[in-house]
Order: sequence, then structure tokens, then C-alpha cells
Amino acid sequence: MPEPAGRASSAPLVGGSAEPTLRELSAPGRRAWSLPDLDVPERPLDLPELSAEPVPLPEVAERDLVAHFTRLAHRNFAVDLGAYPLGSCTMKYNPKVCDWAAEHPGFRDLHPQTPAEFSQGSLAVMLEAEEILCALTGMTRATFQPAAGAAGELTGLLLMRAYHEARGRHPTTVLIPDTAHGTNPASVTLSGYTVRHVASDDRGMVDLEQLRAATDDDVAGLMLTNPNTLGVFEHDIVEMARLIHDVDGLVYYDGANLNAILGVARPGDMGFDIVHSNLHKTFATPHGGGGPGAGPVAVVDRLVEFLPGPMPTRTDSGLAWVMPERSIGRVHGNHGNFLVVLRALTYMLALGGPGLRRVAERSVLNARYLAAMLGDDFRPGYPGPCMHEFVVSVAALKRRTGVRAMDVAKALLDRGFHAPTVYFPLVVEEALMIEPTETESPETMEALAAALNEIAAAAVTDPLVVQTAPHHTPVSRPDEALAARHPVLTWDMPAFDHRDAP
Amino acid sequence: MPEPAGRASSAPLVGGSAEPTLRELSAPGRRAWSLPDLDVPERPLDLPELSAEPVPLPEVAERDLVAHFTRLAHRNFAVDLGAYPLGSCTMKYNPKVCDWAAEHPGFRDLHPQTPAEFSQGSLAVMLEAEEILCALTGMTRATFQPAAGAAGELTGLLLMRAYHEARGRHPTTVLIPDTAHGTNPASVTLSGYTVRHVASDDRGMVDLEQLRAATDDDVAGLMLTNPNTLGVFEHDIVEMARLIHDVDGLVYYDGANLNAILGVARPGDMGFDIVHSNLHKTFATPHGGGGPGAGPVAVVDRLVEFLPGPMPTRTDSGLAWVMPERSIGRVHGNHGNFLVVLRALTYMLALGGPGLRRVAERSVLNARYLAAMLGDDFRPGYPGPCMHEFVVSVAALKRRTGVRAMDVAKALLDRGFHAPTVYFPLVVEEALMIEPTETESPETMEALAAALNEIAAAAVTDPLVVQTAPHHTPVSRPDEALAARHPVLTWDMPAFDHRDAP
Amino acid sequence: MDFTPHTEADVTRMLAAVGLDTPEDLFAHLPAGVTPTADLGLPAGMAELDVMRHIDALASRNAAELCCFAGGGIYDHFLPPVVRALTLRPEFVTSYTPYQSEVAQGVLQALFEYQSMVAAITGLPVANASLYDGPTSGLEAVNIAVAHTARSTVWVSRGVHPHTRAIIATFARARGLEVVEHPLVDGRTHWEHAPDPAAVLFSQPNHLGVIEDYEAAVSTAHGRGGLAIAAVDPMLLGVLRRPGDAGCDIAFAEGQPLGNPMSFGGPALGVFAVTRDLLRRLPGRIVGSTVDRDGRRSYTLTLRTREQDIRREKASSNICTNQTLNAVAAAVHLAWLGPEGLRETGRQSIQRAHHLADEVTGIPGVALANRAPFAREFAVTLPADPGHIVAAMAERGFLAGIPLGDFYAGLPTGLLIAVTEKRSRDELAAYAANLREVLADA
Amino acid sequence: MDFTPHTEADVTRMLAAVGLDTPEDLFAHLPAGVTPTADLGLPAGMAELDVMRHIDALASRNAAELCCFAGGGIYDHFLPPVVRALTLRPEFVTSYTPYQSEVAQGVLQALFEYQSMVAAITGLPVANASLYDGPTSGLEAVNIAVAHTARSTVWVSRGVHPHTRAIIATFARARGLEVVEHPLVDGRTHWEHAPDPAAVLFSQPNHLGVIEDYEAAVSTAHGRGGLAIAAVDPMLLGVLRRPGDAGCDIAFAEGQPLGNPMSFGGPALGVFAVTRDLLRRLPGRIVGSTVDRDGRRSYTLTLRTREQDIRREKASSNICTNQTLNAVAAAVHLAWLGPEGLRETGRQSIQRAHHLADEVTGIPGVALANRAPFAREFAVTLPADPGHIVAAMAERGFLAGIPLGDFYAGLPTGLLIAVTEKRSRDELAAYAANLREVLADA
Ligand SMILES: Cc1ncc(COP(=O)(O)O)c(C=O)c1O
Ligand SMILES: Cc1ncc(COP(=O)(O)O)c(C=O)c1O
Repeated sequence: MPEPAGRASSAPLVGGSAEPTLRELSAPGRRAWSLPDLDVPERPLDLPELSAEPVPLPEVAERDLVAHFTRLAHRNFAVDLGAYPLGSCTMKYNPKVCDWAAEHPGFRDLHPQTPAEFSQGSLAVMLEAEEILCALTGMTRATFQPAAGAAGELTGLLLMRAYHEARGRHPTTVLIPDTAHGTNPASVTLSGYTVRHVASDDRGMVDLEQLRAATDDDVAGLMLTNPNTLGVFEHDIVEMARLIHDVDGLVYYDGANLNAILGVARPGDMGFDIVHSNLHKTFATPHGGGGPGAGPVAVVDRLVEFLPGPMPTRTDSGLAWVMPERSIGRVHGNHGNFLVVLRALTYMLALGGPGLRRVAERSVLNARYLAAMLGDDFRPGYPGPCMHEFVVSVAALKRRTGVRAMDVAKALLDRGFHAPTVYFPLVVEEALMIEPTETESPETMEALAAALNEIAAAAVTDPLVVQTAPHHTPVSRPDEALAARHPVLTWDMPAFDHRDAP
Repeated sequence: MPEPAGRASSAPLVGGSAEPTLRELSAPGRRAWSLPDLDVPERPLDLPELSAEPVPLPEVAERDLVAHFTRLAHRNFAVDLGAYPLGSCTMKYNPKVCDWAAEHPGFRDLHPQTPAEFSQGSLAVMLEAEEILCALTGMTRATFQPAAGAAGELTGLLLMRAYHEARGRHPTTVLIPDTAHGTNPASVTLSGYTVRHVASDDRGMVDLEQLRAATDDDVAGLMLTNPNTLGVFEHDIVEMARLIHDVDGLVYYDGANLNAILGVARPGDMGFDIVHSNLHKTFATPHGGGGPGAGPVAVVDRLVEFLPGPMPTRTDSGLAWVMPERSIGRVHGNHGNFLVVLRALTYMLALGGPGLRRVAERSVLNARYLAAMLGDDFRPGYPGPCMHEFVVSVAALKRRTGVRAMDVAKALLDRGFHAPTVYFPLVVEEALMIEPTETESPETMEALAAALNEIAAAAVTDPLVVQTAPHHTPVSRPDEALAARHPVLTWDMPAFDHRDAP
Repeated sequence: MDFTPHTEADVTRMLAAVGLDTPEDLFAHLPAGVTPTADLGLPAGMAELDVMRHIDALASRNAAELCCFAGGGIYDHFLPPVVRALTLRPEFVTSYTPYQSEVAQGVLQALFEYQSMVAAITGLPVANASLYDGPTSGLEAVNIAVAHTARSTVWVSRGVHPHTRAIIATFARARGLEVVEHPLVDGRTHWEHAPDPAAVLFSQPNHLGVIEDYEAAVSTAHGRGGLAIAAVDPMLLGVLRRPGDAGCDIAFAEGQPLGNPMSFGGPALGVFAVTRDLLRRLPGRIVGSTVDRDGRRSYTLTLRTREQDIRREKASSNICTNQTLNAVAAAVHLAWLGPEGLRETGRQSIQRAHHLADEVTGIPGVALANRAPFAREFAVTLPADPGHIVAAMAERGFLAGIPLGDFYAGLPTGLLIAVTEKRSRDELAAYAANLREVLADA
Repeated sequence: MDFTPHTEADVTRMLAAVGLDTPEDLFAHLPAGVTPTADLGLPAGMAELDVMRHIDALASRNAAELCCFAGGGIYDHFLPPVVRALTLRPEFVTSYTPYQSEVAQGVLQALFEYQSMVAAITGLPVANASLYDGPTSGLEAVNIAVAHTARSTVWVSRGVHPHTRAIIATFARARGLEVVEHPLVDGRTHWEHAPDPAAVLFSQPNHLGVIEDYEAAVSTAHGRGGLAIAAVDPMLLGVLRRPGDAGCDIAFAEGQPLGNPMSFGGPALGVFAVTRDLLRRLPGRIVGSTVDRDGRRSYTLTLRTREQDIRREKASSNICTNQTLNAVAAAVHLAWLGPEGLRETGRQSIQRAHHLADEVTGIPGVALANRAPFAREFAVTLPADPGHIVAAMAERGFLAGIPLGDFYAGLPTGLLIAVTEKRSRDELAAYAANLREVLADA
């Protein structure tokens, strides 16, 4: 009767109705708020720019506010409910002791402009986390200002530019492999550089010859994820780095996949110069439904002087804020997503060196184990052993049954798992990108494999059921085309009226 | 499309499978725990009674522990999800500021044997709460030792006995109306008294003549809920109290229904001598799935000397623990469910006098409003205006359609509401006892009335669907007879094997 | 503040719908005299921020930060954040007793698992879904024995927690039971001659921390046709023999250390397990596993015919609201601990206690109160008034223990010191050093 | 600690299933040289209790309990427990960006409501689902204007937060943009002559707390064919005119005061709203309402063709992970406040700020830095070094404000003081009294 461990079973509870919006729950004069009365003498204030009307916010009682958001929470899948093998996202379990740390009033209630003398604890948190991060990546120093991976990329590219300009050079091009995450090319453009693409070979790795051909004096650097988004470790990485360094370019490590090599291999030893890492992936800070994250950027010696600042620094009179000598400036309004850093430090300290290495081992082991259990309908995207994630193609299944990668993903939702990433990376047709992470048990791998194989079988016997999945979720597939064609982005915008349909 | 406010919409999320037990999730050697190493020199301890074997607890990882209990939480209806009109239980909204108070480390981490000098804050909490409770009930002092209403009843009955014994009397009987909650007669027996029943009249009130007839010198006292469990205010209460006092009996107030008269009427003014209240009902402390609650007992002047102790008391050198002179002794291992008292005080302070009175007004208003909207299939149990709850009978509906009160209750679960209390009080056939509480909005009353009327209509058109409800919950009706006949109370007990069935 | 959603307009509309004009009309049918006209003397309402300031101010008058060496049932064990996080989920916190099983499978399954794990740690086959606390559980155990044996004498060791004994005494007076207390001799119970008992009640370890002789207690009980009832320390059940294995009929415990903060002693948790024979006499709620209409495993409250709402004056106890949430906390914590975590917690508590005992008995004038083997709590005699010493130690940041003089006339200078796995070597050393200084000053 | 569930037996079994012997074999295919053999110098793992002790020790080196008069975008407003309780629900906290709408309706609807409420308070029709923080939002606004107008000059008031200006400067250097800063004259922006701008960026109120002239800024922008971009204080939008109503094209804000603790400045929240015209240039995630296959209302990420994962190097911004949870917090808080709560919060903050301004300007040598009208924050000049005064005030329990000298050469002794509705009269009085003493000592 009971299902194997790890299969989420957030079964129907009660009531199938849609949740009203806050606006629909609102009634004039209802309120949740309370504030002490004004206890200073009230004075007539002769101020300009006062508003006449109250703003049209909803008016709800605390009781209804609680029920509303609790019911919304019940309409959300989450790591705490079950396995979430979303490739490239590292949806591992987020330890509760880190929640405890992030709620610590000694950190939570601190104003960012508290003088360093009175915020030594927070500066120490950043320095301790920085040291561990540098030890793991083989870098010298790191900044925590970037609020996410993409912000880290942009920061890294600005560092690249500062480096070249300091040497009187003005290259304009950054090399990006075709397996790269979309943020990489987008960041390149935003930083004022131009993207030059490099293709992968049939090993799923950057084609060394193509890279050689693409590399010239105009190349400011190369951005690379390793293992890459196919879950493949770039075997020629040392040689690739040498190629770039030979034209005085810099090699940037997109750390989204750092989880796979934690304590096993270091970007620094591979020849990388700039490394961002996603604390919300590798270091178990929760994703919050899409953030906050943190994308610290660590660099080798020769780039330290360009880092954004101010940076926490040890001085004779304690920890202090110091601006690096030739800093590119500021990239965040304060010190970055500090509480995320605190969570990551808590995690790093709990695991320590051996525990961090175990993360890499077991994330890879889980991926290999899962891959081995999948049936023939899930064709490996590339030969060779995978790291912490792998990409399979259901192109053959699609040709045979019409069932697409998206359908498989949706059918998995019905079976108590979150879906893998689909249609990414772009180089694999009908791709499913699966990253189990190390916090899932072998039993969960077995249940997940069984569910995927079951879906492949169902695709053959009853493709329509798979193509119309999911069937057991609060809503079925939303009409995304309609949403984009007729944007309803606030409750003030008129909803699409079916009578208007062509 | 959206439903009216207040209808819970905890719609199906994902995965229909049953949740494994912790034992089924267990794997030898898996672990969540971590402890610092022993940092004192380990010594061989020559102790008797050591165990040889490890205890057979499950072994799970923190990740699986979290997923398990999160999924279990998703299989539970709760006030935070929607309306819970469970009669006699006062399932009102539990304010989050009270959760905050109960998690305050200054209270949460205090050992009960901390000397009074170092726990003045906690003693003050008890005294402040006591004063408000006494003001609301018209009593002199109160003890917080009883951990729930039933414990309060027992305490009250021991006080009754102590009072009589102090006067050299040994009456043996306690009068209980037939509408009483089951804890009342059970407490009477446990306290060594004998129950004598008193019937209700056709107003749904204690029959004054019967009471007069039942009252003699052997009567130690009368236990009464007012408004009673029919939601009816006992109109003759002053006269009833006088009857009991005339034979030197005491009148006990079961405060389960205090919500209806908060700040409006006081048991003390009605002639009651002993009053318990359920902080987990009237004072918004959450029920925790069945506890903890708190059942403080307040008494009139002449009973103060008998109260359990020690009691927090104001002295010249601050607050101190003092044993009442002729105390019946201790009824709890420490000071009662202290954090529940703290929650109640927080609530009382937030509301203050006007807010507390509003509770009574709006709980009664909601009940009246709801009752007025119900169709003819829900026959009022008794004539006359209801207080904060009311009892309807579906006996006629049952005769017409076969649909019973239990079926109506189950069908309501499918519609996003918790069910009312059913088959209680015993004096009403096919009873539904409905208590909306004051924290629900008029819109919720309207949605609830609509749902009930809809069910009554469905009972006529499609009785089988109602009789087999609920259909949208994680499980359908559990076989309770089987559970009692073949008790499986732990995972070590063999589950019922269908092949054994007769 | 106000937690009612009603606006003035709502009130007006609703009153009109029921044919009334003003809120006062809702109470117009109440008899004269019961609605006081005078001001009740209640405070005005407060804004949320002011309430929080008030609670903060009260909290600041507690010394909750003292390094805790007090025990007596309530212990300062390590409570991992994950246990709190799961226990405090609003679906558990804000639901009622699971009368409607279909929408309460979450708490029902959690309680089933709690019962299973209580059975696992006590070695007894059946447990209920919680009672109020340890001491009142002792009373419930006595009630079972009295009903089961139809006898009215109860033997109670003086090693049983004084509060448990006090509660039994409170009710014994009312019920006409005779309680015979048996003395401690050099720390362990000396079972003396007395009329045949309904039950023999003892504590393992006892209130002085001493490990009692299971065999002596159990054979004393069974030899005289009574039940053997043991009060146990749940955090030691990974190390000490389980009461069920030792032949006890009933085991109960103060369950606070399992998943619950000390919280000034409440909400606490009455852990309660019995032999199969006593199943139908078990007080309180019990959850059973069964199948639903479709044959799926499901859970429900069961054996309800013992309970007050069905049996009324003939019920086996009057318990209705119990301590469910605390039991859920215990279930989460026990699953967190597992067999090895429970054993290690017990082992470290014992090792650290013995280390501290050595340290403090090295202080002039401080001696162990007896020579009996102890586990994680021990009694010492001091060369000064323990009340004063506890106060002086509190000024230095320690809750030094529980003075014993009020409960043990033979130990006027006795202090009961408890140690958990949480007390680091540094804390133990600091305790001893401060005690030495405080005693030197005394 | 270890958060992997694998036992040694699991590892052995799984390795065997994939044809390997040891965990090292998993990495055997890595090229030589990238797997360091030397010890990485990482700490050993810690038990949970030790981790917590370590974090506690670090926290004790912060003075988070200071009574806060610092602002500059991050304010100490009253954050009701209910907002935290709902925001911290694990279903919101531990989910990813809602790519699979069917199982993410919770966060999607919450974000839709957030967007709706941002539109409500800004008076602009369209908002995104969050950006990183206020200052980086300023950069995104500039990026829109540059793309929209195809111009490369940006006018920025010196009343804009210095950190926002610093971030714009960082990126302007890389992108070849020209930033023209316009001075404050007696506290308000003086718009000088310069090449026609892509945008005119100002702050309402400005960094000195001064209420700017909307009309001057907006007509300056529009008169020269640029966009008007306002940085606003969200907690004042119930009192001050909304940027949309004043004709602004883009409004952004540091959203921390909406539902988020100060947390040393991060996670913060970039609130961002634009006119309908700019919709397709909006950076970041946007949630739209649509219908599912069965015609039921549902929500999904929409207008994704602006985004990096689809458009890659042609995307309107590179944002992927944003600050969703902080936006959910803002949604809960805004709903808690409602129109009246927002207005009252603003009103009280302003009233209390003016009360404090009177009190402190009564201290010899303390004067307002300008004569312009201010709202809830104001700049004073001190008769001593503000850095020293802030340190001295911190010793007395106050975070006195933000020294202005580093950012405003004209205000070497300037101190920026912020007041929220949370600062009681007693706190204001104590602040003034202590400042008086500290200055007397200085
Ligand atoms: C490979 C890769 N690079 C970069 C990113 C961007 O990181 P963030 O979402 O934190 O901005 C991601 C995020 O999914 C990623 O998978
Ligand atoms: C009328 C009445 N009396 C007494 C009680 C018993 O209270 P408790 O459950 O707190 O023991 C209840 C609880 O349902 C009740 O409704």
C-alpha cells in the first residue's frame, strides 16, 4: 500500500475550489493592521506632494490573510514535500539549522549601516564563508555583493574588463559554448562585450579545435560551466584554459554546477581565474520560489585589486570595511544577500571538509545510479559517465508515440515528483535534464526511475493520457500562449474575455 | 470562478500515494542526529540495569524526516486553512502574535524550578492572566494548574469536597443536566462522587422543577455549562443557583462556552462558585490537534483557601509561590501548561475589555446569521435565540432520504469546511452542533450556509453520493469497527489480514 | 487589536438579517441581573507592537539564560531546530482532536507513530496518544491498578518524584485510597511490609538520580498480586533496561525531554504504556490503523468506548484534550534520535554527570548524598543552605539544581544536580569553580 | 553533520549497481591535475549543537539590539509576526522559480498579487515580480531608458542614494554611458543644463529625506524626450503622491521595509513598476493570469521572450534568480497594512520624525542641514565628527544615523536620521537626551 520512500504524497485534502485573490477577499473597512497611537503631539505638517486618495490596497482581516496564504502554500510543490530533480538547479534539502541561523535576531535585526565596530559578527560571517569558498575553489578572495548567479556573472565580466583596461587592452569578445546557460550570453551583452559561440563535440564537450579557431586577440575571455550543463566534465579544461591565457584572456567559471566537484576538484587548479558560485545551489540555501540567492565571485591573486567593495578585511583593530585598490565599484546596494551567506556558512561549518566532499560523491553517485535504472526510451544525451546530473533525450519516444519531453515532465508531477528541466540544454533534442542531488536516498532514486519508466510505458499504451497530464494538480496546463498574447499582470487589468477570442 | 471567501481550497497538489510510516522509511544506519563528541574523559561506569540492545526506533535522515512530517501536515485540515465550525470546540483563529510570545526564549527556555526571584516574569504572566480571568468571570482567584478543561472539572470537584469536609459535611451526589459534556459525569465519578441526572425541558434548558426535585441534602453541587451545549442560555440560572445554595451545595461553571458571554455576563453574577475556562477555546490558544490546552479554575472568596498550590502571589519582596492555607494540594507536576497561559494573556491584552466583549457579540451574531440562512432541512434543536452556537437536527431529512447527520458532516469536508460536531448533545436526534466563532467573516457564513443547503438538496437528488462522502479527501471513511475489533495500535502489531475476515 | 473580520457595515447588515438593531439586542433575552452594568475593570486593548513590548518586558524579568543544572523530570536537552520546525507546522498546531479522520490523517498517523515509538522505548506493547504530564500520569497509573485489582492500597517509593506523590495524595484523599510510602535507604527504595497493594510504584532512576533494582520492585509487586508501575526517564531508555523488559505492567514518564522545550514545566507530556492485558483500561486517546472504504491504510481514534464522550460517568478516565502537539514533537524527536542518538544522549548525559560529580565532590564540604549508583542526576549535601547557594549561583549564571530539603527531611542540605549531553566540559568546570567560590563565601 | 541519507551499505550497493568499487572511482575519468592531492585546509565538520554555539558566538559580536535611527533605504519598521509566519512557510521557501505552473500556483498567485499591489502603491500599471534590491533596480531603470531612447546620457540627481549612483557608475563605465549628476541646492535637486538625457533619475523623498518637486523632475525629463524615473520610499506611498500619478515612467524602490527584516541589508527587494508602454522592456520575471485547459483561472510566468533563457544574448536583462520570497513577504505585509495601515505608518513616521527634529535641533550646535520640507528622514549638521558621535551613541544603545560626509562634501558633519512609526516618544526623548550628553562630552 505505501509508496516507496521519497515519493511525495501531498494528496488531496479538502475543497477543490480556486483560491480567490486578495482583492476578491477584500471588504471596505476590514483590517489586519494595528499600530500604537501616535504618542507625540500631532502637528499640522505643511508638506508638498501629499496624496489625496488612499491607495487601492486590499482590506482583509488577519484571519483571512492567514487562510489565504496558507492555502496558497498548499498549492506549491517544494523540496520539503518531495524530490525535485530539476536539472541545473541543485534542489537539495535545505537544513533547518540554517533557517535557525537566518532567524537569529543578532543577524536578522542588524542595520547595514551599523559601524563595523558594532557589526563584527556579520563581518566575521562573511570572512569565514569567504575563506571556505576560496579553499573549495582554489581562489584568493571573494565578494558576496552579487545577489545571484547572474549578478555574479556580470560582476565577473566587469572584472575582466577592468583587468584588460588596466593592461591597456580593449578586447571585445567573450567565448560561450553552445551548452551554456542563458544568463551567460545575456550577461556578456549587458557588460558591453560581444558573444562568440563555440560548439560542442560528440562527447558533449567544448570542441577544442573550434575553440582554438575562435580564440584570437580580441577575446577577453571564456565563460564555462564545468561539469557543463550536460553533466559532462570538460576533459580538456586545462588545455582550454591555456589557450585563453595564451591570448591574455581570462577564464570564467560559472559555478552553478560546483556541487559535483566539491572538495574533489578546484576551478583554480583547472586554470579558471574568476569563479562565481550559487550559494542557493551548492550550499543548500533555499531557493525561495525564485530567490533570494547569492552569487559570490571569487578570483585569483592578480584580480583581487579589482573586486567590488567595500570588502570585510582583517585589520589590527578588528574587522573593517576596505575598498580594493582599483575596485570596479559597487554592484549591490549593501553587502549582498547577507542572510543567504549566513545560511551557507552554517551549512559549510556543519559539513566541514569531509562532509563537503561527500556532497560531491553522493550527488554523482545518485545521478549515475538513477541513469542506470532508466529504460531505453531515455537515451543518454552524450556518451561517457555523467557527473551530478545527466541529460536524456526522448526524441525517439516522441517519434514513436508523439509524447514529448514536456509531457513526460507533466506526467511526473502526477506521480509525486517535481519535473526535471526540459528543453535545456538546447543542443539535445527533447531534452530532460535530471539532477537528483545528494540529499535524496537510493529508495527515492528507485521510485523516480520507476515513475519515469512507467510514464514511458504509458506513452506507448495510452499517449493521450500522458499528453494531457497532469491530471491531479490544482490546475491543468495553463494556456501560456494566451497569457503572453493577452497579458493580465495585475488584478486591475481586464481578464481575457472568451467572447473576444478569434 | 473563485469561491467565496472562507471556503478552504486545499486542492489536490501532487501524488496520490499513501504516506509510508517512519518504520517503512527507515534504513539501518541512516541518521538525522548529530551531537558533539564527549569532551570529558570517558570512564568505565559500573552501573546496574544497563540495556544490551539498542531500542528499535526508526532510522531516518533529516531530509526524509522533514518530507515525511511535511506531507503529513498536508493531510490535515486546520483553522489556518479554513473554517472549522466544530460545535462546543470554539475553533477560532489563533493569532500569530501569540505564537511569537510562546516562542519567546525568555519564557520557552525557563526551567520550572528556577527560584521565584529569577522567574518574576513568568509569575507576573500568571498573575496578570489570573486578574483578567477573574474580572471576566466575577471570581476572586484562579489556579492555572489544570492542563485542560477536564482536569479543571476534577479540580473543581475536589474543591467542592474540601469545602464540604471543612464544614463537616459529606454529601455524595453531584447533579448533571442531560445536555452536559461527557467530561462532566466522568469527572464526577473520578472525584469519588455519584452522578444524578437532571433532564432538560422543551426550551432546551434545565427543567427547574426536576432540578428542585433532584436537590436534597446529599447534593454536593451542580455542574452546568451556560450557555449550555445546545447554545441556549439557561434563563433560570439565578434561581437554579439559589436552589443549590439552599442545601449548601456549590454551583460549578463548565466554561467551555464562555466565549458567548465574554464581557457581557459573568458566571459570578449568575451565582456560580467555581468556574473553569478553556483557554484553548475562549482565549484563542490553538488546540494542537488535541492539546495542549489549559483549564484554569477560578473560585469565589470562600473557596480561595482550598485552591491547589503553590500559587503566584504578590508579596513585599516581589512575586512568590505561596501554598493556600487549606489547599487540596497539587494537581499538576509543575505550574500547568504555562505557555498556553502566556498565549492567552497575549490575546487578552491585545483585545482588552472592548475587544473581549466584541468576541461575544460577534460569535453570537455569526451563529444567528448562519442559523437564519439554513434551509428547512436543518431544524433548530430548540426554540428561542441561540448564543454562539446552535444545534440543528436532520432527523426529518434522514427519514426522507436516509442521509444522516454523519453523512452531512462528511459531505461538508468535500466542500472545503471542517464538519460540525455530530450526535451531540445526546438529547437531540441526528444533531449537528454548529459553532462558527467570531473570527469568521459574514462571507464565510454565507459560503457555509450555501454548502449545507447544497448538501441537503443533494441528499434528496442523490443520497448515495452524500452517504459515501467524502470523496475528495486523502482517504475515505476509515473502518472504525474494524479498528476497534482488531486493534492495530503500533507498527509492531500485525495489521488486519483480510483473509482472517469472517 | 481585533481578530474579528466584521466591519461596522457587516454588523449592521447581519443584525438586520436576523431582525435586530444593535449588538446589545443579541443579549436582550438574558435574564436580568446577570449582565453587569459596572465596568469590569478590564484593560483597554493594545496595538500589536505594544503587546510585544509588554511581553518582552515581562520576559526580561526571567533568567531563562541560566546554564541549567536543574532536572527533576524537566531537562535541558539539545532540541534540534528541525524538530521545532516540523512540530510547529500550523496544520498540526491549529487543528482539533482528530474526530474527522478523513481530514486528520496527518495528526493521526503522527500519533500512531508516537505510540509505536513509545512502545519501542518502553518495551511495552501498547501506548496511548499522551496524557497531561509525567506526575498526573502517575495518578492515572494508580487508577488503573486500583480498578484492575479492586484493591485500595498503593505502595509508593519515596524515590518517586515528590510532585507525583503530591498529586496522588490529593486524589487519594478524595477517593479514599491508602498510600503507603516506602523509604529510601542509602538512596534506593527499601520495600517494607504493608497490606497487599494494588500497585507498587517506583521511579527508575529515582528522584535522587539513583538506579533502582528493577527485580526487587517488580517481584515485590507481582509477589503480592499488584501491578508494577515504573516512572522512567525517557532520555535514558537507550542506555538503561526498558521497563517492559524488566517486567513492569505500566510505565510512564515526563515526556518533556522528547521534543519539547522546558517552558517553565508546561506544556509537558505524559508518556504512558501498558501491557496488552491492560489495554482496555488505558486512559486517554488511542489511535489505531485500519482501512478505509477502498481498502487503503488509514488511521482513526479507536477503542473509544473507554472514553468520556461515549461512556460518560463509566469512562476509564475523564481525559478529553490531551497533549497531542507535545506527542507529535516527541515523535519527531524520537525519529530524529533513532536508536543510536537516544543511546548517545543517554551515554553522554551519564558520563558528563559522573564527571561533574567528581568535580563537585572535590569541593570541601560537598559530598554525595548516598553511595548508590546514579545515572545523569545526583544528590549532594552542601556545607550551606542550598536555597542560598542556588540564588548565589544564579547571580553567576547557573541554575545550580533543586534543593531537596523540602521533600527529604533527611537531606536538609541536599541539592539535586542534573546533567544532559548539552553541558560541555567547560560548563561543568565553570559550574564547579563557581560553586567552590560561592561556598567559600557562604 | 551530514545531510545525505546514504548509509555505507547504500553506497556499496549503488556503486556495485553502476559497476564501480569505491567513491573515488566516480571521479576516475577526471583529467590529471585537477584533483588536488593536498589537504584543502577545510575545517572538520561540526555537530549541530556546536554549529549553533558558533553562530551564537558570532551573533554576540553584533549590536543588533541598538535602537535604530539609521535608514537610507533600510528601515526598522514594525514587522508583525503574522507576516513572517506566512512568508517562512516551507512551501514558499523551498521551491524553485515556478517553471512548472501546475504545482506552483501558490507562489505564482502570490507574485501576481504582489505585482497588483505594487501597481496599487506606485500608481503605475505594470510591475515585475522583483529585482535584487533598490539600488540595482536603479541600474535596470537606466538600462530601459537607454534602450528605449537610444541615448547614452543619464541625468541623476545627487539626491539619489549614493549607493545607487555608485552602481550606475560601475556599469556606466563598462557600457560607455555618460552620467550627469545634478546638485542639491538647499536640499532639493537643481536641474542644470546638460545634453538631452535618456532618463532623469531622482529620489522621492531624496537621500536627505527631502520631498522633491515631482513636477520639476518629470517636466525636465519629458521636456527633453527622456524618461522620468523615481526612486521612492514604499512606506510613504500611503501619504505622498504616487510616482505614477505624478507622471513618472518608471518607479523603483528598496522594498525591504515591506515585510522584510533589515538583515544587514540583504536579502533586500527591488520593487519595480513601469508604464504600459515599457512593458516589453521590463527586466525580470513577470507572472500573468490565464486559464488552464479546463478554463479555470490559473497563473504562469509570462512574456518570457524578454528573458535570458529564451533570448540569450538579446535578453532585456540577465536576471534569473530574483528575490521572490522577499516579494511574497511584501505581498503579505501590504495586505496586512491595507490602505489605512500604509497611510498610518507613513503618517506616524513623518510626525515622529518632525518631533525628533525639533528635539535634536534644540541641542546647541545641532541644526537642520537645509530648509527644505522633509518626510521621515532628515539631515542635521553636528558640532562634532559624526563618526565619533555614532560610535558614542552606539555605546549608549542607539544607532544614531548615517554620517553623510563621505557622500556629500558639503556636509562634512552631516548625519542622516531616520524615524519609523516604531520609535516611541520615550525612545525619541532618550535619543535626544543622549545625543545632548554625547555632544557635550565631545
Ligand atoms: C548553469 C547556470 N548558470 C547560471 C545560472 C544563473 O544563476 P542565478 O539564477 O542565481 O542568477 C543558472 C541558474 O539556473 C545556471 O543553471
Ligand atoms: C462543554 C465542554 N465541557 C468540557 C470540555 C472538556 O474540556 P477539555 O477538552 O479541555 O478537557 C469540553 C471540550 O470539548 C466541552 O465542550
